[in-house]
Amino acid sequence: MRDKRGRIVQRVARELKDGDYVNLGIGMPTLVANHVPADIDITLHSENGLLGVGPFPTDAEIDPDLINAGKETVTEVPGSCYFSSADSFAMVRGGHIDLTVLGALQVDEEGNLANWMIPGKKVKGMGGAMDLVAGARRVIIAMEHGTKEGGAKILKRCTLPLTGPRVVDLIVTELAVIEVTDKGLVLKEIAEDTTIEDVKKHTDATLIVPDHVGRF
Amino acid sequence: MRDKRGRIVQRVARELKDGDYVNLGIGMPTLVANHVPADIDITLHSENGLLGVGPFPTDAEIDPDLINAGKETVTEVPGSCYFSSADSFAMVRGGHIDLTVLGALQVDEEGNLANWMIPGKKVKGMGGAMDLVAGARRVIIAMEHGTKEGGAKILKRCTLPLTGPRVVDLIVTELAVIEVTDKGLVLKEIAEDTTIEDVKKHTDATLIVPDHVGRF
Amino acid sequence: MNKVLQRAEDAVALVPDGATIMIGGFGLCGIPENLIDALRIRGTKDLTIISNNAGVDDFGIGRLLRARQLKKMIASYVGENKEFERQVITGEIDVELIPQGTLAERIRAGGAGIGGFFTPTGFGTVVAEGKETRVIDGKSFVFEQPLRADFAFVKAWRGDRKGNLIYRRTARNFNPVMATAAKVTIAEVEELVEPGRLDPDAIVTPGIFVRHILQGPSYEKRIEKRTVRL
Amino acid sequence: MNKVLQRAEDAVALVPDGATIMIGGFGLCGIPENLIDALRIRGTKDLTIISNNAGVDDFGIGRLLRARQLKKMIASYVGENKEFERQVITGEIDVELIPQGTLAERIRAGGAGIGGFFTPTGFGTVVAEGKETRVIDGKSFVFEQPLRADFAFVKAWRGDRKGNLIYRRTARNFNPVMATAAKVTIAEVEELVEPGRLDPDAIVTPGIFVRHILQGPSYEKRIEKRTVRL
Repeated sequence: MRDKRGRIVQRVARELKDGDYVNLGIGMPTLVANHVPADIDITLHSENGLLGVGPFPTDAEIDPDLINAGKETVTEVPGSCYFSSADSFAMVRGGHIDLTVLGALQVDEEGNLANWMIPGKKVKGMGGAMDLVAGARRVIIAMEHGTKEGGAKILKRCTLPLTGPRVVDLIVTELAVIEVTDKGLVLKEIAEDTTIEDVKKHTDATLIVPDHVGRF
Repeated sequence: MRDKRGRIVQRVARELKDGDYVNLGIGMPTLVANHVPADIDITLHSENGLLGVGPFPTDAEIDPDLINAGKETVTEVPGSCYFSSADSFAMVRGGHIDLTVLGALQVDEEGNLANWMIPGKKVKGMGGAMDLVAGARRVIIAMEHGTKEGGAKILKRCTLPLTGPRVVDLIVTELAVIEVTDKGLVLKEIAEDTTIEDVKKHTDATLIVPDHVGRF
Repeated sequence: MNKVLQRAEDAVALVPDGATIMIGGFGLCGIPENLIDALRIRGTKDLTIISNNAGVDDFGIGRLLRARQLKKMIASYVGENKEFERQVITGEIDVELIPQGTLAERIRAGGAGIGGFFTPTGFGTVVAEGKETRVIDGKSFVFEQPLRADFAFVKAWRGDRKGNLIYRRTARNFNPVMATAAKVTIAEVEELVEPGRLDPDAIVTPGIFVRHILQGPSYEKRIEKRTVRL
Repeated sequence: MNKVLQRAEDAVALVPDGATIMIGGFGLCGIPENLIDALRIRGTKDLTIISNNAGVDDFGIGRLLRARQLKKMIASYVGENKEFERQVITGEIDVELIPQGTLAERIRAGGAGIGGFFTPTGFGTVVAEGKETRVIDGKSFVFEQPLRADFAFVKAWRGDRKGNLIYRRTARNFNPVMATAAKVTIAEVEELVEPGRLDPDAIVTPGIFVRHILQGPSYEKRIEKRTVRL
């Protein structure tokens, strides 16, 4: 099996459309930027106040005044612009971001998302996650299908505190691509080296399996 | 008797304090700018998006992109800046303007102000007047004491539609300087060529006359 | 993704009869002259226009009024236009007057995804009639709703192909906030440049808000009140 | 009216024990280093700090934490600071976590005279607990209140003697909005210039919001996560 994360972010990258304004969450979602199809042009938003995030800098290019929302040093692309946190989240909340890709602890049949805290563990804060899921036009979850301990992350109902209710549009894991619909979770595609049964086995939520399920 | 308007705006100018950010309404209030005491520095706000309004331009300086809220061509002073209407009124509403000077149709004992419409006459709109009276820290009314027809403008109770309730702090006319207090209208000063009785005669509102009434 | 249109005619061809359009400008300063004129030539009807003012009789929105293309005008001050007055009196046009700061803030709320807000402006006046009011920390406020439109026509000084805009002097006014609050924002600029040419720290309207951009062929920039000193 | 202060010490001398201070910055980027350090040296106590993050253990707000100068922290994310965690667990410090966009918008409302607003952020989560909610046009919103402070410490790139500020790259972040929402805003800049030297169309924070301004003697600009490509 290929590297799980590589497979996930490559599949997510195929959801990008020419002209999209995209916010990539911290961690695995950030890697989606490395797989943007060559024939399309997207603009990356960083909620700390930048539209037009470029690749990481070379040593010579490092600028302490230029970081992304993960606090990593980055560069800007030509035609980028900067704005305040208030303007940045006005942009997010106002529905101007076409797509955000985020990680998750749990997602459920209603599209509820939990990705900011585990009760009993230390509370770090939600940062901009609640704003992004409430505001972005489309929310894609990029995550490994199960927990490190082998448990399910795609549940009938989230048990952790929510980041937002009914906010997820699509879930991409190393095993499957699952769409959140009014009727429930629809299995759109499975990985080339797995089976529908295998995906179901690793999923607590009920999956609706249409006649045609694609492969990726 | 000196020119009424000149007397009014000169007296209003004495209310300015060093460092004040001031919005001058259209018409007579604009003339206050010509009488700023030499030893103080104030900054003029124009609600269409300029802090640092300068004098009218010379013919050579005229710039169609540079006007005041009265739509007159103006200039900028060094250290001025421009901003959007949304940011401009955030500034006004947020209490950042120290002082606004406005004209009035009627003012009353509670400090209610009517200066934007006369029922039955054509309705032009309130522009920024309602925002200014609701937001500026101090509202001074600069107006002639009575109507052209000889009627009173300082009333027990406004009869015209209000621009704002309990918003006026000080009224300056060619006859008197009147402070609006919780107890009512207090006569602070009278013009050098009038009497308290004369002011009372031209005022429908009850005036509280303290032991000492100044002259201007 | 190409945002650049060659002509204002191409832009206004997107606007159907009955559309709601925000139009930037304060008086005649900073108005999208070319888009307004193209709209007049095309003859699009039954428009609802949201703009701080209504132009003068023979320039700006006044030209659309004279051609009877408006159904409704939402503005803060409309005093400079006789044809407008006539159409209000005869009932040909609806008018809604909103305090200038509330107009700007309602548009900002529309663009920023705010469901509504409490403002002190207009409390105790006709503006508050029929609206929810609330006392917060001893001060009285009126509830106001967000305002959005199908289209926004904005005018900037310089823009790039990605839709980033900068404005000049008080020609900025309502343009940046309107750019955020429409389904389709169309910007006209005096100079269209390549991405990277504008200082990224000085851009006022990020390109994300602009769907189409065009360079206006010419600008009259008419002055409403020419006031000079000697 | 002279807004210029010579030293950060003069600025922090204005701040009494128990004050509420907004501090600009995102992570360690764009923080008012000199004002924070002067505050630490002065030893002002029982502070409530409103800032997106809490610094790291030995830089930024982390230094105030280590010196036990904070009573309460209002932030959106505080994950990078072990001393902060320890003080939360022992109850030495109160913490209030707010979604980043709601934090920014509450501060904006504080500066803009808005009495409160409805946001979709946090609806259906713990953030909405105990708050008014409302369905507007079929969408659910939470009511949020404005946020103000006694002081705002902001960091800009360049500023003039009138208090006008411009920022550099993502060091802008919370600085402009915080500058609007405090009784007394103190700005530190890398370069202080004469009025007229900054492009008036490019100024981000108008001087009206800034009571005092000073040029910081030096900036470390520590990098939190140095990430490079080969």
